[in-house]
Amino acid sequence: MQQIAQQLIYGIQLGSLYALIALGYTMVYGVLRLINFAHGDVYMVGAFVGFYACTRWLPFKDLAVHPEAAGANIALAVVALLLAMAICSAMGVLIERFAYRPLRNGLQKADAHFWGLVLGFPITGLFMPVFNGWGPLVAVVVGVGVGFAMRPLVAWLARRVKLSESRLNALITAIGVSLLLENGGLLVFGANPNFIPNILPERTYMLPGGVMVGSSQLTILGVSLVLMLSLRYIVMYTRPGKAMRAISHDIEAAKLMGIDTDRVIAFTFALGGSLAGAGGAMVAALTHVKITPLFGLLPGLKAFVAAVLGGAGSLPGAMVGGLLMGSAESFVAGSSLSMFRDAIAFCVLIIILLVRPAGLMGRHVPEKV
Amino acid sequence: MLALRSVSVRYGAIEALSQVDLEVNQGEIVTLIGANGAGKSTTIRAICGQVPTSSGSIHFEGREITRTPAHRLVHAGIAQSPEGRRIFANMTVRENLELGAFIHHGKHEQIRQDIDRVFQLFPRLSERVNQSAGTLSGGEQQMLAMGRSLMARPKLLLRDEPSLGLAPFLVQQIFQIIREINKEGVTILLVEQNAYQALRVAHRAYVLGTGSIVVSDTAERLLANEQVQAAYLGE
Amino acid sequence: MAALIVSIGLNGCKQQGGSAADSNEIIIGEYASLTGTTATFGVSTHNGVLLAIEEANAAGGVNGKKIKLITEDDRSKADEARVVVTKLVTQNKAVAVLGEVASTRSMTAAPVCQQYKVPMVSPSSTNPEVTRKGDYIFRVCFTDDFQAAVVGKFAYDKGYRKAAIFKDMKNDYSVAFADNFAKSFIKQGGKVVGEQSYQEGDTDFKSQLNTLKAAGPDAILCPGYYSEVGTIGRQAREIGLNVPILGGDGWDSPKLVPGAGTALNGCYFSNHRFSRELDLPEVKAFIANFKKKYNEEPDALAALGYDAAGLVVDAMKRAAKLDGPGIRDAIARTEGFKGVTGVITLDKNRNARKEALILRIDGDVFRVEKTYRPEELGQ
Amino acid sequence: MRWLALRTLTVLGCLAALAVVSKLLSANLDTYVFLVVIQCGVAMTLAASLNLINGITGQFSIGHAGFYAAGAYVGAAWTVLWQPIVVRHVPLLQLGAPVGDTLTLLIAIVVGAAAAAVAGVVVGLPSLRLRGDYLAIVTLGFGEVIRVVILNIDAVGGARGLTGIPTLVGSGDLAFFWVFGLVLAVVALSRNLMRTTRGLTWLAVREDEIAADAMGVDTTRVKVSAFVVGSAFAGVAGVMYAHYFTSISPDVFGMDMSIIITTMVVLGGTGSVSGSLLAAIVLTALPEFLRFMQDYRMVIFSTMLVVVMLTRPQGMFGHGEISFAKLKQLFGRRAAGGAKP
Amino acid sequence: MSLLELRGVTRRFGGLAAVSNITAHVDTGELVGLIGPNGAGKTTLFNLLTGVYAPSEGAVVFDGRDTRGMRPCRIAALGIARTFQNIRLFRELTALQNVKVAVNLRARASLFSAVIDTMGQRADDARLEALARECLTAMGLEHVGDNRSCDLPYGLQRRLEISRALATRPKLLLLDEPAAGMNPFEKQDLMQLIRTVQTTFNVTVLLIEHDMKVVMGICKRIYVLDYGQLIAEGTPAEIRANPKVIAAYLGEETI
Repeated sequence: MQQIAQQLIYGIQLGSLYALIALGYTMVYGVLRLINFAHGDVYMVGAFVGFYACTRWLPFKDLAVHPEAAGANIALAVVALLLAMAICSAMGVLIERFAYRPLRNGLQKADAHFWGLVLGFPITGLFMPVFNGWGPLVAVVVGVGVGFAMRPLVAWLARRVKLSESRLNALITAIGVSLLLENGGLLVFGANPNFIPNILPERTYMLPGGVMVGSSQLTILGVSLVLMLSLRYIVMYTRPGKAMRAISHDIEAAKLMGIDTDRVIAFTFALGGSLAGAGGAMVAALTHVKITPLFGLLPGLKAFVAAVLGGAGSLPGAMVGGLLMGSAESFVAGSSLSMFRDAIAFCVLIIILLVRPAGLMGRHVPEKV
Repeated sequence: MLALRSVSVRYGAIEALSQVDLEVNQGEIVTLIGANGAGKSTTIRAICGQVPTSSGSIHFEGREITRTPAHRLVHAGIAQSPEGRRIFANMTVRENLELGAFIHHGKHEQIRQDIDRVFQLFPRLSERVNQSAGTLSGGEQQMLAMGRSLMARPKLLLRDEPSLGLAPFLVQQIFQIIREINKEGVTILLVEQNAYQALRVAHRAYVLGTGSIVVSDTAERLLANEQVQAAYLGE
Repeated sequence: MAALIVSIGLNGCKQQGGSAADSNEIIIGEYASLTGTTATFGVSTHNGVLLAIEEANAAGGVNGKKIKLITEDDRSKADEARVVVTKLVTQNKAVAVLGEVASTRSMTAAPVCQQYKVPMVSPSSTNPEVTRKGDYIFRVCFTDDFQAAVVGKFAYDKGYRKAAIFKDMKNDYSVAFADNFAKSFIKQGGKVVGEQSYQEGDTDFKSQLNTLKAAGPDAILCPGYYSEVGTIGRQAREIGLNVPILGGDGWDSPKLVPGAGTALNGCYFSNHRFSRELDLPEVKAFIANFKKKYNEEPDALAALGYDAAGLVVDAMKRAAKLDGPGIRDAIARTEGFKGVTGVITLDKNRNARKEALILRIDGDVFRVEKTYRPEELGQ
Repeated sequence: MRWLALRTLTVLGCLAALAVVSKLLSANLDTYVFLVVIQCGVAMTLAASLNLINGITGQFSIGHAGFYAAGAYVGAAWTVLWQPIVVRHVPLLQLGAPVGDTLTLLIAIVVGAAAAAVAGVVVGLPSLRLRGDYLAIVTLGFGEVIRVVILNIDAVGGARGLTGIPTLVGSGDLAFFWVFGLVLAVVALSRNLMRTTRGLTWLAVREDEIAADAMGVDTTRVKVSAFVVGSAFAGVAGVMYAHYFTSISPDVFGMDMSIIITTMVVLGGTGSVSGSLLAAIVLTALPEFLRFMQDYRMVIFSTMLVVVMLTRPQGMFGHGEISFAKLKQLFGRRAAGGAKP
Repeated sequence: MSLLELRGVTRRFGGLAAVSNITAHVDTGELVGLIGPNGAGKTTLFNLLTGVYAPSEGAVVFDGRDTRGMRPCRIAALGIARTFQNIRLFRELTALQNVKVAVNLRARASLFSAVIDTMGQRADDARLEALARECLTAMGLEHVGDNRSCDLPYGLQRRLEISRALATRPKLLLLDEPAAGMNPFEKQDLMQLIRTVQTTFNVTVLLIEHDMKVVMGICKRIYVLDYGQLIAEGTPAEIRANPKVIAAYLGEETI
């Protein structure tokens, strides 16, 4: 009994995290019907922001040396969390603007510039040995130059873009962005794992019945809960939130209400990004797991499964799906079948989808004949 | 007020609209009639920038709006109530109406007044103000769609097929309300398949036939025009 | 048609590669996981290899010829490992190949080296199968069965009787280590009371640890990589599982302590004879040079990479002829090569016979607790 | 009868030509290039077989690596584990190397294809209830389930992988023959399917399932058949891979492989056989071409993927195919254009 | 015996009865009209007949067989073919290919023989192609056979749908507003064509149409649906005089 209760607590903590990431998937799916594969990588960026904030940018003090700094550190941690959320929402907006918007509206001149630059930098990097000794400024200037030189190439490729309705196409674009973030992350951050040192006081509480809860678990749970409730408030009661819901029901009709759908979609990515960023930074700082450019791969996938499980496009679905995934995983992991954990997670998903083809809380829209 | 100058629209190889000239003056009800597939909805969608025009220009109150996206037109004073109602089914009636006033954010007093006004026009809606719009009947949804488009306080209202899928007595009711709205100073461009009904409320009408305007005249004269009757009204 | 296009294109590359090689250079190929899931190990090894080659060139190369190292990334994928080794051997005409960290990839690539009679030296593939792939395949590290037996013996000697195992099921090193440990531990009279698994990339281990805790072990064997072990240690302590945790050479990294905090204090792991605490001049020199070049502490993988490259260079100097078979024979004759990870003598199975250390984690120092020689375990 | 003779002759002729090309290539090509060519061949089979499911029948399947794995592992298990037992008990089967090896390979192909086909049925059944993204997730998940199960079977090596598989397709001279024979087979099948009246039903399911059903097309059967045939070919590709590369491990068949195969189909233009083949070549060979870019290789690769998707959303060929007629038309037009003063 | 019989057919969506308790019949060789205002449940009825939906209550009997629980393709094989209100062609396929999909019901060669391209299959293919061309010709589409169906003008797309339905060689043809979006002249042409096809292909037709005038021109018998219920049945003259029908169409003055 105590074991079951204990596993359930782990499951809920893990699940709340999945739910946090799943919300980003599900919101984007709701407004765009797009599986934003890069979302897990935004979570990774969140972890890196957390890492840099905790080790470089902010004046955290080592608790082992200065135990009295706990209060100051907690205040700084809140700043770090907000920072991660801000940077990750910006990432989300950037991804939407340059990778997904061209899929909807066609490739604009700015997009061609952007992708030209993205192509240009690694090409410049390749010739870095030649510029060695000239300093980074020269490299940046050359990079921008090469990037602009690449622009006509992209523009030339784009000269006859036909917008495609294909969902597969959007999926592959999303996968491409995800690969880009992972491999780009590898270039920028390196392959070595990073760890965030102890910056927050950690305690374990014993609940009646012998069940233990750590302060880090409580923090993750609490922060996730607060974020999810604020998200709910934003979506249900604020103007952009209502616009989001309108778009997810009917994007064309939403435009006719005077809603600038591009802006609201960007807002959606910003919201999703901030949740993922918060999750990433929080996990990295509280559980001290390794932070690598592939940090988001597995949690991203699991959260995505959770989103589908709950019903893609449904916010409560994402939360329920996340909690379900977390507890299922926790119970399987604690059992003698721990090596089949991922397989069992997917089996649960497959069975649920067969019974409810649109997920637990998804709207099943039958095709009109 | 609204003017289309030789507007053409192509879908791939098919020319859905060719060289359409159309004008709507302040205070009028103008109707656009024609058979299914003649290009009526395409005209509306072209005005609202929902489909790109291949040639020609569209002007509203003297300004060119040819490439303006739909959501900006709402700010300029053009509201469209699209075909098939397109209400937000999972949101309540009130939320739907509030979304209709999306561009008037912050003007709480005005929005409250407008909602009251809509409820005056459609008393049925006031009974269901907190009900999810998807549970309304077809006629109520049509009313909601219309009420929602009024919430933006448009100068020009584009109505696409208000009678679609409604029982005949409801159709009459809807047309009655269109006339009322017009009396309050809203200019209306009405697209209808049900030509008789449309001509009875309209001042002027354009008859579309496979992508181009065949006849245009006052509604009265068109009602009497035998050729039009034969070709487009049936009977 | 398509094949033709590809062949023309790739032949272009081939010429490029070929033109770069002139008679004054000896080409050594290296394949490593520079990207992908195990990039951190590949990069670390690569840094060690690079340092060794640079030092060798600075010292005059081999018989007046400079050594050219060509490194290819295999993206941590077994199939790609085979492709790049084929490239290194057939296009770049490498006379010796270094790699890989992971045994799976070494085993996939080994037949290529065997077929083209190019010696391959793996720095750290510990699976016994690797060198059985042919007489051109060598390694400079000990094997899993030896290392696991060492840990098994150490655990029993320490007085632990009930051990629990927590392994990375996706990692064949970890799985084999766990199996061999269990064999050795049970043979001596110990008991394995629980076994759970995780996967590289997991962030939460508490469920499994909680189950292990319920089994009441005296110690837990966690033969994974340092990147996960720190977190596992922390989470074990968090749920009140305070028994010692044991591990293998996968633990060794300057990043272990940042990852674990104080959670692994008093825990033990086996390692190659490589430790900052060892007062040996070659080790000190290596650490100093490595820090100078890369501005970071080397780990065991870097040291093994350094030794593998050093051993190949050493063999080249001794080789009768600078071609595959010649270098192979020279490598096979290696005896008493003074590497930073121990004195390396290759046995007839082309495995290095080296002692293993048991290190005790104490703050951010790894203290040498015990040394085991292969003979002590009857191997 | 005359037709049969002609057909047999054509097939034999093709095989002979393939064998000759195979010998020539293995003799003249650099081993590394040859290896990449063989990899391309396997990728082409995978792409064309997924195209049957994804492109032609329009079922959103993105877990193809699962079938590939099933074929590879069961085929290899036959050769490594079961075949020796069978041979030990049935002395009659102790044949000489060329005949015995070919027989072993053929049986491996059959069992590999069968295993993958069974997996195909299991995945195909959800396609009757699920659509679009949801089906995609289920196929992806199923691929992962297969991988995890393999990871836990010690007899085939678990995480370590299965090594020491004999090179039955011939590491040199015959590999090209077998692998590209398979490519030809899947291409011929796709082509026949798209040309004949019977095969049009598959396209009809892609275009409009409800209308197809109303026209008497048994959509259930079509969808399940597509999954079965597509996955069987992926299974055979797996057998070829296992018996050429001589070692397989679960990490080869992960989700990233599934995603790459899907990318090939989309990049080539969904439904276009020639498009998927070409995309398979590009996506397999491009990372090799980009090797000189070192660390930047994968960054450039992924950027190019995004840029291509944004600039040619319909894929390289859309639904179209490369055909000689079209090439002629293209060049004819060019020539005509050039002739004008 | 009637070719098609509906016995108390009801279909509910949620609580709403889209079609309730309909009893009707169509005899062999008839051309029956089904009219009613928008949203009356005509298309739902078609969906019930073709197996897209299963009836909540009641039974559909076609050619002596109860079709309950049959999948649409089985029902199509039994001999019911249909067109769709919102055109559902196989857009990327050519007109001829569209029709060829439907002639598959009459194919003899197996899929396997098609895939390995046997001689028998080639002969069968030739035969099927001839059948398909015949159906195209019947609707006057022989010259657009190689055009992609989505590139065809609207009117021809409607005809192609009928042609495709005919290709299954049905006993009963269900036409869902085949003349929607056409002007009265085009409508007349189409109706004429339908009548010709009916005799040459010897097929029974059930026709949904909005336009009373068109229906009355060619149908001998008409059913009228309103709010999911059958409110009238009879000859055109009877229907025209029926007060319930007039009320349904013109509405009562209830403002």
